[in-house]
Amino acid sequence: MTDARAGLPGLPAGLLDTEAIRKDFPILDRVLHDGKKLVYLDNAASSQKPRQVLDAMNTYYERHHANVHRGVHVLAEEATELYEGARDKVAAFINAPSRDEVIFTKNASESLNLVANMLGWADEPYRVDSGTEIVITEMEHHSNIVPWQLLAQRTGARLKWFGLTDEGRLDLSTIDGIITERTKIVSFTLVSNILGTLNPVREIVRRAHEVGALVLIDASQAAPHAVLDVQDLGADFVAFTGHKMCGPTGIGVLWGRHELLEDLPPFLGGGEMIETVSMNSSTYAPAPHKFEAGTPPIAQAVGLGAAVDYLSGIGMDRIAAHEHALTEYALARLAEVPELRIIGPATAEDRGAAISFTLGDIHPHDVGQVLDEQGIAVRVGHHCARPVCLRYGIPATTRASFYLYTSPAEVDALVDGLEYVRRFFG
Amino acid sequence: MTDARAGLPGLPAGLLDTEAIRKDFPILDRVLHDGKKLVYLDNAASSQKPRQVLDAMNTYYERHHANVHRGVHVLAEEATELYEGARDKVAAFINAPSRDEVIFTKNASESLNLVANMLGWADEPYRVDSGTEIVITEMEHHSNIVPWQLLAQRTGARLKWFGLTDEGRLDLSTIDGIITERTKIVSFTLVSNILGTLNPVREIVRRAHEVGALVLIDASQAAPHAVLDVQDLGADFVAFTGHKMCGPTGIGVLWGRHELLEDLPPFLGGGEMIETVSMNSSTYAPAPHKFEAGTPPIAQAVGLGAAVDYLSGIGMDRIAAHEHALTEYALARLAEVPELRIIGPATAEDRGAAISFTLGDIHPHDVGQVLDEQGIAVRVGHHCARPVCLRYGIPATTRASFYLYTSPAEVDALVDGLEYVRRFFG
Amino acid sequence: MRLESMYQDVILDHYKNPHGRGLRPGDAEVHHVNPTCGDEITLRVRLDGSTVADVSYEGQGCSISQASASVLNELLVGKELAEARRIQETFLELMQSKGRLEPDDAMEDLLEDAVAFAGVSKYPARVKCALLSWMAWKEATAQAQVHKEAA
Amino acid sequence: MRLESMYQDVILDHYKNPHGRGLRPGDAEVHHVNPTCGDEITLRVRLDGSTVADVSYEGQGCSISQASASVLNELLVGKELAEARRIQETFLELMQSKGRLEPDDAMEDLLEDAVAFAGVSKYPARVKCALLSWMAWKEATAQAQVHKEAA
Ligand SMILES: Cc1ncc(COP(=O)(O)O)c(C=O)c1O
Ligand SMILES: Cc1ncc(COP(=O)(O)O)c(C=O)c1O
Repeated sequence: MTDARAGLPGLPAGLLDTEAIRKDFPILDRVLHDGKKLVYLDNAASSQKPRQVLDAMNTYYERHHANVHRGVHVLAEEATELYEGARDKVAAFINAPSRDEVIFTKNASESLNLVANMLGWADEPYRVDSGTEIVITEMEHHSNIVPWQLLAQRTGARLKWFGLTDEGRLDLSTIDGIITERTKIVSFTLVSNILGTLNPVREIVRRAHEVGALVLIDASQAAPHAVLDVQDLGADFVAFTGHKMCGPTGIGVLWGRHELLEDLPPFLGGGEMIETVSMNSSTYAPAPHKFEAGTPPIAQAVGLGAAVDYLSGIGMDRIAAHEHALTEYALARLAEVPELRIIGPATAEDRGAAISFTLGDIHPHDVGQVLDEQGIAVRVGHHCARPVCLRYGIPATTRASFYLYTSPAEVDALVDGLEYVRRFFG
Repeated sequence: MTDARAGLPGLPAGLLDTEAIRKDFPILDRVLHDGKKLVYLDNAASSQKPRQVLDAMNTYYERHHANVHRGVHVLAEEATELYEGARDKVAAFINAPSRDEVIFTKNASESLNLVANMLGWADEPYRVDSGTEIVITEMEHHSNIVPWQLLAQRTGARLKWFGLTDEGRLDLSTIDGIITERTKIVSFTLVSNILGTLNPVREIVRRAHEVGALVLIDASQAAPHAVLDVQDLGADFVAFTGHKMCGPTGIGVLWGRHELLEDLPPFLGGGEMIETVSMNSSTYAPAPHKFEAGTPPIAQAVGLGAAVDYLSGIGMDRIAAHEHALTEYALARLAEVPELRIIGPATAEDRGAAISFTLGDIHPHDVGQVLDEQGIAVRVGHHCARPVCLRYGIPATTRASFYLYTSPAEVDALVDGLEYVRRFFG
Repeated sequence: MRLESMYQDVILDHYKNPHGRGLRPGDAEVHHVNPTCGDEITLRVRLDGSTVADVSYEGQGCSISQASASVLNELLVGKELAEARRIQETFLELMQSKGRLEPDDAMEDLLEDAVAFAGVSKYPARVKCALLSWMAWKEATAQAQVHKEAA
Repeated sequence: MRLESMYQDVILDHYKNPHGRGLRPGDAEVHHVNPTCGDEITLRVRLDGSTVADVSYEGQGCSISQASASVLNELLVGKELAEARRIQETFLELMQSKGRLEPDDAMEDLLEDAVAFAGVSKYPARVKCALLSWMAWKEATAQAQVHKEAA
């Protein structure tokens, strides 16, 4: 399964057979604007879905749907087995020590808010309140900023963050001053959705655990692209989202260490998360159910299970190698475009497959619009990471982001497209 | 589209042509346990999905998927239009004065928790804190009990509730003592998922508004079955869930009055719900986006939109008439079964199409198991409404619940099945 | 037929005529619930040295959970603790087998009437019913031992 | 081709050579942002009786939002308020038409260069860009009138 073109001069080794892979993704056949082939380079916003994932959800609805957990009838048993089977698959995919550490949420944002709320209502030693500190970074997605701002406002805790170097990396030079004995939680992204930066986990986790702080890793841009081993990361919580990793919309994951999930209070209350309810008081089910109030995203879990099967079938290490090769190729080719400035690491080392850039003083909105006219889908704006734009003094960026089905030819199309943009606004 | 059998003696008028309708639902063809036709009477737990809904979601994923709201490329525009178009459909379905009053959540439970959390963090005059009171009822689903218990615990507010009469109705005799000047919120179910009771909205809303309290109506068991007009209800918030009304799992709705959504604080923080973010502070987007953090359930909204189209195409008034006729028929037939005791209203007046009962001292688990063996799917247990079981001194009930595709023949199958249960444990 | 594999006559007999039902004095008491269906049991264990002197219980639940408690009483009362534990563990293994474990003679000798529950293991929703009293017994016994040691 | 329907020469001209850009004294100032893309504008309105004496602005954004502010300046400065409002409302109507409104002669006379934005109305993501300065102008004008009346 290596690309037929991989042997050609100038093309990087390690590529997947994207032609074969693309056959699994119906949408990639789409033709836009009278004959332009879709070149989908907006994968950091959301990935496309293979037929295998859609089939799994259809089969679920057409053969097995019922509400889960409480039924003695066949459909309820089958639905429960499929839903809980998806939990097993996800647990294996991230090498979780226990399946009960995998909580299904609606998206990564809920996963992140869930941790923030748990800690706000927790007892000691986890409780975030005035006198304690929360640490994030300047390159977080808004979904890993706003929950902490809300928590800080509502509890009186202080919100601190790591700044960025000019190269688009975390400035950890004052790590001991930022993560202190008052720090209760350090939450940071494994891979930045705007800069592409892969962050140094070990150094941050070591310091956080040294002072007794918990660590939450936002793996939304990592889980889809490389092997994710929660035990290896050494964090206390890991969050990610289904729709960026070939799964459906409407499902996210929070992994958390078992002892913590036992000790921490619930967030949403309702059906499924209880042990016994009376009007005066209730007790809660053990994790993960304690954190899954109401009818869960059953079909979406089934879809996510099929997605991790699909990704594992190809191999996460091979996907990572493909994207690394492609990113290297793209960075080299983009360097040929005059006035193009990469925002974020300029080499393929320690970075993911999302590349942000500015193009002279042509506004990203205009870049994106003219690329779209050629069938090339990129994202423009602040990518839910406005502090990064403020940091680098730019209003917005254009971002191209790749996935397992992205081919070098699509990178070429992007570069050609950018030349056209320059001529158009020249 | 009236049932061919409708004219036969003993069968009620007003029935839909279920034979035609059932063709839309692939799962209803399923055959269980070596040749038993599926008789699906667990609709109060979750409904089945018509092909039209599955097709809409497949088309979405195969042709139009991208993340919404931020893109200038074609797919992002199409996805946004489909997602926001679903909001228009839902708004029309519930006669909302404005589409911006429709918030998409992950399920009804999240919708209910959202209101509880808004009020906990709100400023005056909405703020729930110590010295204020919350009013619910003894027939609520756990999802409309536990969020208020958590809010009461966390704020010091007092939780009060309406009790039940022996007939399975709300005891409103002391309404003025229960809803008082200290009451901030009254939250109750429109139709009980365990008793089937349809509650008197006007009387409760009048008293609540008289004392300046807000009203939240849990319409999870109402929206699927009859015309739901939020303006006519006169409440401040209405919650319901997609999977019980022919829609997919993973989506719920909260409708709220516009002024309230403007005034009340956000709940989950993250992408999509912001106006502008800096590390030090953020401002929020107007409703509904303020309450939709992160990538929304895009495909699920599209599916729910198709579901309300499907239901409206048949006609909610006709669906209500069908279920009313069927419930009347079922209550009469169940009365023939010795030792069967209806838990809830014993006539079809002011009630929905969920019927709970006990059968002598045969435990509901055993009833459900033996019915399942005959292909009949009912739910057994406390139906996430344990206080109701406590109130009536029973461990659990067996519940049969109907929908637009349920036929009188399926009611007959249930009655025959119950006879078999009695013989089995006789 | 599937149904008879679950509702063996032995099970229905125990359901209709439960052994040792009712609460009697004990060294420890626990209350367990099955959150998926609301089945509840209160169970007491009395130890006499290393012998299970009595297991008394009260609760509500389906035929499976009631019969299982009755079988437990019949099987464990009078046994040495080590032997009782071995029975409990074997029963647990059988119930978690998803119908894939065919009890052999040794298992039948050990579990006696409890082998009748083999068919229940195919029904995930009912396995917890069958295990309710056994998990309660395990916890109550652990507590009783701690109490004894502390005394 | 679609692209030319959006990026009319008139629009590109205004983008490259904006009219009246920069902040000058005014009776009211507002700051508007487009949350979907981060475009921002600060805009001031100065009234002279019932005449729009000046509209000055500063901001960052795409060609559409920048050109739109420039056209607004050219079109509204010097107009009577009633007339300016009529222009603003007509422009709003055009932009919300989703490309379904074909400007007639009367509209062309009223909107002048602003009719060039008709093509933008087909692009939902860009309509807000085109409207950013116009919504800001509307609010600033309302504030300026209140200030005048209060004075
Ligand atoms: C009356 C009522 N309220 C709330 C819910 C919760 O809905 P969901 O599980 O979809 O959150 C249900 C259904 O389970 C219900 O019947
Ligand atoms: C780094 C990062 N964190 C969090 C999120 C939020 O994910 P979701 O929108 O699925 O909640 C995203 C994606 O938008 C992301 O890129």
